[in-house]
Order: sequence, then C-alpha cells, then structure tokens
Amino acid sequence: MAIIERPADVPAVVVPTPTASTNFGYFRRPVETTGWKSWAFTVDHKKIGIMYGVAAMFFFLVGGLEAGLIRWQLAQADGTILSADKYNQMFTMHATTMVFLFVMPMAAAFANYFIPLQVGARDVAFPRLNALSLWVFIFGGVFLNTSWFLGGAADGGWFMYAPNSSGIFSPSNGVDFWALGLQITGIASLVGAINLIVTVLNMRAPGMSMMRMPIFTWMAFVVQMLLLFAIPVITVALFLLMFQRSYGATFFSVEAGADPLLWQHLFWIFGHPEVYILVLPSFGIISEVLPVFSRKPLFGYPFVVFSGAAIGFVGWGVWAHHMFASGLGPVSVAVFSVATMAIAVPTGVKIINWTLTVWGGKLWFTTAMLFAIGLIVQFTIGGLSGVTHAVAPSDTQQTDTYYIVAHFHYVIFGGAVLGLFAGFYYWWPKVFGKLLSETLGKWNFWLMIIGMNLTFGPMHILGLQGQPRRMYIWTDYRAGEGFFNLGFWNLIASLGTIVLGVGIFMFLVNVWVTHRPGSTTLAAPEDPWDARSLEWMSTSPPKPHNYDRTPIVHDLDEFFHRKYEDVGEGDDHDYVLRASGAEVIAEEERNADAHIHLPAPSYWPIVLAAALPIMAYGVIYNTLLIVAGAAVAVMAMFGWALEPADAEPSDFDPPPPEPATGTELANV
Amino acid sequence: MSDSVISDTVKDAIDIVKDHADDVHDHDVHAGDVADDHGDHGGHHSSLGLSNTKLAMWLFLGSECLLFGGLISTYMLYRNRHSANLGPDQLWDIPFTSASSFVLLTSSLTMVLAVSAATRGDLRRTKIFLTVTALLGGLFVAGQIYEFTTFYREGLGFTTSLFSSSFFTLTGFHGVHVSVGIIMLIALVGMLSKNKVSGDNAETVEMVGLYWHFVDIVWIIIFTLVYLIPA
Amino acid sequence: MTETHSPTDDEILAATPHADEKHDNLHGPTDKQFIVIFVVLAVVTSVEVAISYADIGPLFLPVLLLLMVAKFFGVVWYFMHVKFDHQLFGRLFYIGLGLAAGVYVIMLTTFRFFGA
Amino acid sequence: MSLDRTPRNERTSMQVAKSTTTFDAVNPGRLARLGSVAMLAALVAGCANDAPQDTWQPAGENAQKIHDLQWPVFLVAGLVGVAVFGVLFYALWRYRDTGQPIPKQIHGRPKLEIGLTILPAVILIFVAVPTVGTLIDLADTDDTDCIINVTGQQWWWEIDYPVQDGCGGISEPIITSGQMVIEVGTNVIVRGTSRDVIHSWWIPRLNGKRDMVPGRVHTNRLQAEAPGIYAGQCTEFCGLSHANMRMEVIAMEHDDFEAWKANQLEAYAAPEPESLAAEGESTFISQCARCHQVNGLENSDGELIIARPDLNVWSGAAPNLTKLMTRNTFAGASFDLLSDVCRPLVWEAPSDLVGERYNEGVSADCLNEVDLREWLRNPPAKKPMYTDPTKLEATNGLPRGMPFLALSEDQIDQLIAYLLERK
Repeated sequence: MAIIERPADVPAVVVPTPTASTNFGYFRRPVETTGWKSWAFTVDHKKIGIMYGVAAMFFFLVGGLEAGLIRWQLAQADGTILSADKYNQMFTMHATTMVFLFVMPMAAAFANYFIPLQVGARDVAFPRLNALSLWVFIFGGVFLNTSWFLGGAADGGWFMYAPNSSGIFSPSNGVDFWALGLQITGIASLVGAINLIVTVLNMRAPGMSMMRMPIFTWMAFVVQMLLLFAIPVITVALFLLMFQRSYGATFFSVEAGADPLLWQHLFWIFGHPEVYILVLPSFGIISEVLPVFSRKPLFGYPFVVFSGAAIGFVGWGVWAHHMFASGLGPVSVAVFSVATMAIAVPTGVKIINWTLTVWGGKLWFTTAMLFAIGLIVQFTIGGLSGVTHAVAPSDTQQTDTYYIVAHFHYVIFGGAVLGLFAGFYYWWPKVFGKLLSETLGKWNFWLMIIGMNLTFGPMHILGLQGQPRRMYIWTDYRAGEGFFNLGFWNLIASLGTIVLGVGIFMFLVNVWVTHRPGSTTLAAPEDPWDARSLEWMSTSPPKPHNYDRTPIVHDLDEFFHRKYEDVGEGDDHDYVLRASGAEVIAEEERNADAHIHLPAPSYWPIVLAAALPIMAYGVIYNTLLIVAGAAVAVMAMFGWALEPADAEPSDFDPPPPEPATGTELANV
Repeated sequence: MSDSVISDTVKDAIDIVKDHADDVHDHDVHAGDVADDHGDHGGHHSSLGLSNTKLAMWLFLGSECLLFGGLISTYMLYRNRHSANLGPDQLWDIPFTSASSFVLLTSSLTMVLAVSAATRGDLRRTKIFLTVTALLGGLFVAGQIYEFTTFYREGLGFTTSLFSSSFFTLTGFHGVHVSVGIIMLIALVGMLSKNKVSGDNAETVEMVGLYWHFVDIVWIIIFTLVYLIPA
Repeated sequence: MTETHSPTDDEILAATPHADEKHDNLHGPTDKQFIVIFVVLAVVTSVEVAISYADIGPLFLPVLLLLMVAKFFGVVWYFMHVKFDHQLFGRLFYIGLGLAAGVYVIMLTTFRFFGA
Repeated sequence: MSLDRTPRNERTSMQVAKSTTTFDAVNPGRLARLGSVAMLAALVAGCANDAPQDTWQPAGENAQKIHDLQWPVFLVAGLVGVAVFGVLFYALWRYRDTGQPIPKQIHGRPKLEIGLTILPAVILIFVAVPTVGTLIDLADTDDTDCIINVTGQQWWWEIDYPVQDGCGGISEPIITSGQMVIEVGTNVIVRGTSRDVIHSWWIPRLNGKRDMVPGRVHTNRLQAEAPGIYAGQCTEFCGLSHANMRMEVIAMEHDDFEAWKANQLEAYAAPEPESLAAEGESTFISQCARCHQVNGLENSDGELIIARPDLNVWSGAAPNLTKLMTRNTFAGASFDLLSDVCRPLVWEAPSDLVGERYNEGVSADCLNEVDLREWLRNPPAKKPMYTDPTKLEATNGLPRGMPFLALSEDQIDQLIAYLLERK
C-alpha cells in the first residue's frame, strides 16, 4: 500500500523544470509505507481523511464528557458538582469543542476522503497543503485544550461576547487560548477550503459537469465556499480580541468609547454561515444515503443543489437574528427577521425532496438509512422551532433560554451529527473494507435517538417556561409547582444524557467488535449497498491512486448506470442489471491507466503546523517563543518551496533494486 | 520486500517516469506555485483547463477581501473616537502619503512588467523588474515605518485611542502583507537565479504578481477612505 | 432532471479541456499599454489628492469614492488580467468582494454609522 | 456479465441481510416507538403549573402582543410538522422492501417542486406581515406613563426613578435595587444600560428581553394588567455569577404605589440610642458605608455620609440600602429576605392584597436570618464573585462584587438589627 514507490530508472526527466533537485537533501524523504511515519508525513487525502476522523472523534468524546458534567450539575436545583467558574468553562469549551473540533473536522474528514473519489481525481489539488490543514487543526485543538491545565479554560461562552471577554472580566489565560486556538484552527479551515474548492472546480473526471457531481460533493463545495469567506471575518474579530487582551488595545472597552456590538456583528457574520457549515455536509451525506437505500435517484437533484447554494448565500444576510434582543432598532430587526424566514424556504425544499426520494422507493432500513431518516425527523423539529424564533418579537422571549438550546441541538445534533453517523455506517466498508455490525448499529441508532429526544426535548419546555441558559444553578423557587415542574424536566434531560452517551458508546463498541484483533468480521463486498455514485467504482478500501483508470463520466449516478441498463422506450425508463458492482470495478482494473503519478510524502506540513502553537504560546507567555515559532515556520516554508515534487532514489532505504529498462517493464 | 512488491514498485516507477516525460511537453500542467508544486496530479483531465494554483490564489484573494473589509469597517466605525488633538486632522501628512501611494502604484507597474517579461521567457528582465518591485515595496514599508514613528513621537501609540488602535491595526496588517510580498519577491528572484522554481517560471511570477497587485488595491482603498476623506 | 442522451467516452474526452490548451493569459496589454494604464492611474491619484485640497462641496465624497473605485478596477482588470483571463478567476474574487461590501456596509448601517 | 435479477439484499450483502434478520428478536425500534408515544403524552400534559417565568402566561399588554403573535406560529409550525411526518412515515411504511421490483428511476417533477417551494414561501409571508407589525408596535414609546432607569452590573440591577411627572409624580429620585415597583395598568418604559458587561433585562410575563449594553441606552416597555410579583432574570451571560442575577417587578394598585413612593422618600430615622441597632449604625458606617449608600445617614460630626463605591468595586456601584427591608430579596434578588413561613404571604397573596402585604416590608419575625447571616459572614462563599485579592490585577485590586469583610458574629447581630429598621 505504497503512496510513493521507488523510482527505478532515473533518466533526465525527473522534474518539469531543469532544476538541480538533489540539493536540500539534508533530510531523506519520508517514503515509508508502513508505521507511524507513513501517517505523520502522508499527503494521501484518504489517510488524511481518516486522521481527521479519528482526531474529531477524540474531541467528540471530550466535548461529550463536558456536556455530561454540565447535565450532571443541572440535574438538581443548586447543583454542587461544578463551581460557577468551572461550569462557565465547561459550557464554553463544550460548544467550542463540538463546533470547531468535532463537527467541522468530522465534516472535513468526509470531504477530504470523498471529494476526490467522488469527482474521480487521484488526490486533492494540493496534497501537501491538505496535510498542513490536518496538522494545523490537530495542533490547534490540542493547544486549545491545554488551557485546562494552564490556569483554566475560556469562560466567556463560545460566542465570547465583549466586553465580558476582556482581560478585566476574564483574568485567566483561558480566553487567550481560545482566541489563539481558533485562529489556528481557522487557518486549517481556510487552507482546506481553498484546496477542496480547487479540487472540485478543476479536478473533476472527464464528463463530470458540475450538475453531474454527486450531491455530497456539491454540499461540501458550498460549505468550503462558506468557510472561505466566513473564516476571515472571525479572524478579524479574534485579532481585535487578541490585541485587546495581550497588547493593550481597547476595541471593546466601553470606557474608551468602544461599542461592544462590534464584536457581536463580526462574530455572527461568521457565526451564522458557520451554522450552515455545520449542517450542509450532513445534508449532503443523507442525500447520498437516501437514494441508495430507496433504490431511486435523489428526487429533484437540481433543486437540492440550488437550495443548498441558496442556503449558503442567504445565510450571509441573516446574522443579526442572533441579536434581536441586543437593541438594533426595529427597522434592522424587521429586515433580518424577514430574511431569516426566507431561509426557511430552501431548507423546506430539502426536506420535501428527501421525502419524495423515499416516496415510491424500495426501502432498505440499514443503520445508515435509519440515521438519515432520523436526520429528516429531528432536523425538521429543529427547523420548525427555528421558524418560531425567526418571528423576532417571539424570539425576544426565547433567545438565551433553553428553548434555543433545544432548537440548535435538534439542528446540530439532529441535523449534523446524525448525518455524520449515517455517513459512518454508509461509507465504513468503503474506507475500511469491513461492514459494521447492523445489530449493534441499530442499538446505536435507537439509543441515540431516544437519548437525544430525552435530553433536548424537555429543553423546549424548560425554555418556554423561562429557564435561561448558561446558568450554573437553577433554583426551586423559579421551577414552578406540580410534578412536571422544571425540576422534573431538568432531571429527565440529565438522565437522557446517559442514554445518549450509551448510544454513542455503542458506535465505539461496534468499531471495536469489527476491527479488534481476531475479529471474525469478514471483508465487505466491493459494493455492499448497490450504491450509485462514483466513489464506489473504486475498490474498498480504495487503492492509493483511487482509480485504476481515470473514470469517464456520462451520467449523474455514474456507477448505477454502469451496472444497470435502460431498456425502456422513450421516457419510459426501465432498468435492468447488466453487471454487478464488483464486475464493473474488475473491468476498470483490467483497463488500468499506465501513467499514475502520485505526490511524495513530506516532512514540511507537520513542521510548519507545529510552528503555530509555539507562536501562540509565545503570545501568551513570552515574545521569544513567537520568534522561535516564526523561525520554524520560515524554515518549513523554504523547505517546502524548495522540495522537489517527487522522491529521489537516495530517499529510499535500502537502495533501489537493479533497474530494468523501461521498455521491458512496460510490457509486463 | 517481497518479489511481487518489488515488481509492482518498479512498474509504478516506470509510470512515474513516463508521467514526467509527459510533463516535459506540457509542463504548464504542473502548478508552478511557490507554495505548492504538488498540484495538478490529475492535471491531464483538468476540468476547466485552468491552473490550480491560479484558482487557489484568486480564492485566497477573495477571502482576503473579507479580512480587510472587516479591518476597514472597524476603522471606519472608530475613526472619530480619539482625543481632540490626536486625530487624523492633526496627524495626516497628505503629500507624504501621496508619495507613498505613488511608490506602491509604481511597484504594481514594475510587477506587471516582470510578469510580462516572464511570459516572454526573458529571465533577465524578469529578475530586474522583480528586484525593482521589491525595492519600491521596501521604500513603501520604510515610508510607513517613518510615518508610524512620526505619529508615535507626536503621542499616538497603539493603545492611545480607539482611532489609533484601529488605524495601526489596519495599516499594520497591510504593511505585513507588503512585507510578506517583498520576501516572496526576493525569494523568487533568488530561486529564478538558481533555477530552483519548481514549476513554470512565468506562472510563479504571475502568482506573486496577483498577490502584489492585491496589496496595491487594498492600499488604493485605504488611501482614499483613511487619508483623503476627513474624519 | 432526465438524462435523454448519454454521451460516449470519445465525445466526453473531446469536450474535456486538455492541460496544454490553457486559454488563460492568451491576450493582454503590451508593455506600452501597461505604462499608459499606469499613467492614467497616476493621474487619477493626483486628481484625488487635488480634490482633497480643493473645495468642491457636496460632490466631494461621491467623486472621491468614484475615483477610488475606478482605480481599484483599473488595477484589477488590467494589472491583474481579470479582463483577459478566464471569467472564473474574476468571479471568485468578486464573490468575496461583493460579500465583503454588502455585509460590512449593512453592519455599519446598523450602527447608524451613515446617518450620524 | 451477469443478468442476475434477484432482490439485492440477498445478492450483494449476505452478511448485512443476515444480521438484520437475527436482530428482529430484540427490536430497539419498537421500544423507541413506545417511548416516543409516552413522551409525547408527557409533553402535552407536562408543563409546570405556575412557573414564575413562563413565557406562555402573559400578564401584560406587551407580553400579550407577543403571545398573540407567537401561538399561531407555533400552531402552524406544529401542523406543518405533523403533515411532514405523516407523509414521511406513511412513505416509510408503504414503500418498505416487500420484494417489489426496482422502482422507476424518477429524477424529479419540476412543476411539483416549484409548487412545493412556493407553498412554504406563502406560509411565511403570512407569518412575516404580523411579525413586522408587532415589532413596530412594541418599539413605540409615545404612550409612556412612567420612566424607570435600570442599570445592570455584575451581578445585580440598580433601579432608579428619575424626577418626573410620570409615575404619578416623582419629586425626588428613588433608588433601589433588584425589585422594581410599578403601578398596575401604566405604561412603563424601562431605560437600561450597564456599568460593566452586557446584561439582559427580562420579565417574561410582561415583555420580551432587551440587552442592556454599556455605553448605550436601550428601552423595554412594561405593563402589568394585575397586581402581582413578576419574576425575571438576567439572560445575557455576564460572567461568574450570571445565574445569580435576578430581579422582580412588583405591580400594585394606585394607592399602594403612592404609599410605596411616599415611604421610599421618608426621611432617615436614626436608631434608638444605645440600642443594638445603634451599634449596628456605627458598624455600618465603619464597614459598609464605603460602598452602600443609606440616604440621610450622618457621621458623628453630623455630616451626610456619601458612599464611594466607585473607589471600592469595579462596577462603581453597590445597592442602595436606605430602604432595604421594603424589598423582599437581596444580593441580586438571589436570596429571600422573607423566611419560608412569611414568603408565601406576600408572593402568593390574592391579587388585591399584593401591594399592601408588600408594603409591610420585612419584620424581625419574618426575616430570613439564615441567608442574610451567611451572606454577611462571607458573601463570595454565598454567591460566587471575583473578590479574591490575588486575582484582581486586571481591575487594579477592585473586587467585582461584595468582598469578604471578616465581620464578627457580634457585628453581624448589630448590622441585622440596624438593617431591619431600614424600611
């Protein structure tokens, strides 16, 4: 399973320009194909995707633990599990972790792994930048979480409203870690976005027009566009915050004449597109899953595509609906209120099209399908509660209460997370060559669904009956009378967390059962689901170069059309199976391309990524560290720029075997 | 290594070599980016026939619009918030800044001439124009440093007022962008001299050029909004 | 979406651009034209500076902004080749530019910035 | 090439098919369906009777307007939800795999889809129009009868009544904290700001919330139809003790309100000399008067004592204690001044008695001494505040909230005696 194989014969043509490529050869290229080096220095989008997934899953568990502590604290009135200070850190980091370190990178894992496969490319446009994104994200996430051990984490809420985030009101270093950590992960997202957009625009296989792209790629593409333009906005906000906290500026100091609403605008101009950044990848995933298990094409593909793009675009015009109570004035509020309602239309289009995809199908209720249906149901609830607070006057009763907490958990957990789980079960055999257990999968699904409704469902009631969010205690005096008072619902929500936790644990059990040493799970068939889109036309798991032959695309759902033939007359389509998926794939293997060219691994991405947290620690503790980090960064950049595209024979150890001549081998 | 692995290996190696042979003919395929020469490995079926690196650069510049937009907006919001005697009216030296602006504009001309020379394959003139561009950029940054020190001597520090913080943040960010551009120009001249640009020379020069012009257009906005329009 | 006709492999390959057919950068101003453009931009800058000293009443702001926009697009269209390149490059940039302008102008409006 | 037409389940993935069938023995799906039915029933029946902050029990014109707007929206949203789920679940049941052939490969029906796109848009227009109307309505301040200023700081609300003809006439400013007293039926406009971070003023049964932002003045209309105590809470996260920043609005009839105003402006009555309360006065002067104002309090030289909280706490303010015992909560309305026995007498008083009972204030018999003592012994232990001297570098040593004063038990006895007379 090598990404880079030993070049045997090295004639004059090595690099496209007449470069003396043997210099900067102080380091041997990391050409190992097994062991940790094959992961740390890889530029293969598939390995990078897997690492994204593993790291995101780790942070999911961290964020889940934080959530568990929050609910434990709130299970009873005047909880004593956490101090006020720790509680504030806990909910800040829970949200930050789930948004920036779980959902976004998990979506990036899917995008990294599947965009090149779905568009029929060998890799992303810039493989080394891809590795850079991964390591920057991982180092940023770890950096952010080291704050727990260095005087306490950020305690201002994930929205970090000024001026509560300034040094006076949050004297620990937590907010510094938060601001710098998000800068770092922002770089990862931005670089990744550019890389994937170029991949989608310019690396599609012949015949794959934009309107023949698999729907997941489309949604992921919209997400990358959103990231591209949203990340710089929060970057501005974070820089202002950093200058305020570390260098004495007064951007949010009211006594200096500042207007704290500046932060809110900048944050939500980023923050609202961010919501769609979180859910659109999952919309894409279930738009792949539903057709496969309904055995029908996605209903209204162009509508789903354009509604996704419309959501992305309109998402830029609604940020102030997070600020209906902040005193914008009635005209601004009215405008943003109506714009917010407008965004419900394309969202509704998606739900309608998913339902119509299922309608008339031949439904196969696999775990992936269940998660996809679960998304439709749970997200619809979240979407409808969203409409209730697009009504701005109504929102002034609901914002900052548990009703909002319920709403966005139905959107983010019910929308984004269930979709990601649908993706796990659907693509697991593609990525790892084994099917997860359906039995455990169904336990996983039902426990998660029951758990999430028990946890987040009661929050609707809590919020409408007046329990504000972000409070480390609640009091019996405000809980109301009767058995079903707020105390009861708080307890139910907390107990629900346990069910939810067990449900998620079932997934880990499933992975362990499937992959533990000595597991009896058999290898998955090449095409276990009778899938439709291009990525299934490679082997499972795919070869390092993805496709033996660069696929030529004739249709949306190319793989389906290679398996089934239309024997109908005119508009009366009637499909007959002509070849199994395995046969189609074998056919591709028989016609493998002769020229397959893969990029070589590189040290520089991980080195450059490591420079960033060093500089960030420098901002907090010592300017010398900034200089040191910058030096590492500059060194890495020059190493990067001077690195030849391919590995040299001298990079290999042991030395290359006796080279044969080209002609001889070409006939092999 | 088992025998079969080795034979596979060798087979792949041949493929790689052949692939390079193709590259020699159409080496435009290889994105000649300073940042990443690994681009375009599917280049043979580039769906748009465009350069990956150039697409990436334009996307980056589009993204930068929102960065500078945010900084400019912050400045616009806070430009009146300063003490009576340390505001734009007292500090600006329009003739000096106009000269700086001319310098930066001129550097855009020399940059575009460098790109033009590189497209013609005229390496000598390319290097000369790049060097002049870097020098003009250096002159601009020097002017900015001079301006900052003048303001500082007059009492305007980074933390003096909201106006000063947002002014220094905005122009500082721009200055850092110019400085990064100068480093790129110098590195490019060096790499051209030693023939170490991985990828297409002309395209690499063009990429640095796009970045450089972007820095110029940001300054065009800053010059008008910040300097010429009184607070 | 109904697929009425599935193209053949050859048709698709014929329609796919090849890397050596790159059509960016084919035309563009000559060096002389660049110098002319530069002179125009320099003159516009001088006019801007002159206006900032002269008193032209209520026209001051609109004229200055207009000249700024003209210079901006002068550089983008000619020096950055947007006018001669594949349209996609310019469009990607304009999306960012348009979003930035729209979003930040609305933001400043909510601060009653333009009224005060 | 194979022309196999057998149902795919068996063909492509034996393994999956097998595990699916064995799984039917224990079906978590069935459990889930039972569970969700039970939960739905619970949701319908399951609201607290009298949650004090219930947003669905409007008690004044403004909240009523919001309510009139929102319940149809909830209804429509609910109906849409039922319709969507009805269609979806019907489809899931109807089209389950019963061995039918591969369905027609339908890519869509553009006309149907355009129709289904317009439908939600039309529904939303019906929602949008009244929304904008209500918004403009709620922003109107022309009919104001009474102006009350509120100022948020970490972690309590200061409430002051500026001199005005409104509110039935205010001749001297009244300054209080935590509890706002208003007259039933009058249109009150709350003008709010903050001394430190952003807070949010929210009395759910009277109106939606409004952020109170430092450096800005934001308004919020209040009107109560009937006498009563309406609970509220700060709803913008404002730091450590955000959870302990509460407030109440007490609405009372005209005569009671006039009585309350008159009482608030009564001159200072010094304690009986030699009494415990008199000792309390001097303890108050030495320990508390630096920050807490008691109007009319004089030092031994006969000079009025003016508190300087601006020198002693970061927010620059501390609650005015002149009439502490006319209120029945303290410390950001976090703790009751009334004991458990007496509290219901006021809080659950019949509507016509609310004003009268409230105006009686807190007597020695009714005082919740436990919480007040704990508070005086060590405030930061009772309510988390940033008062640890080692962590006050950023605030030049000024605490945010009431610091630990190391009062002796005797001093606490004296202070309680003194404070009991502040009404």
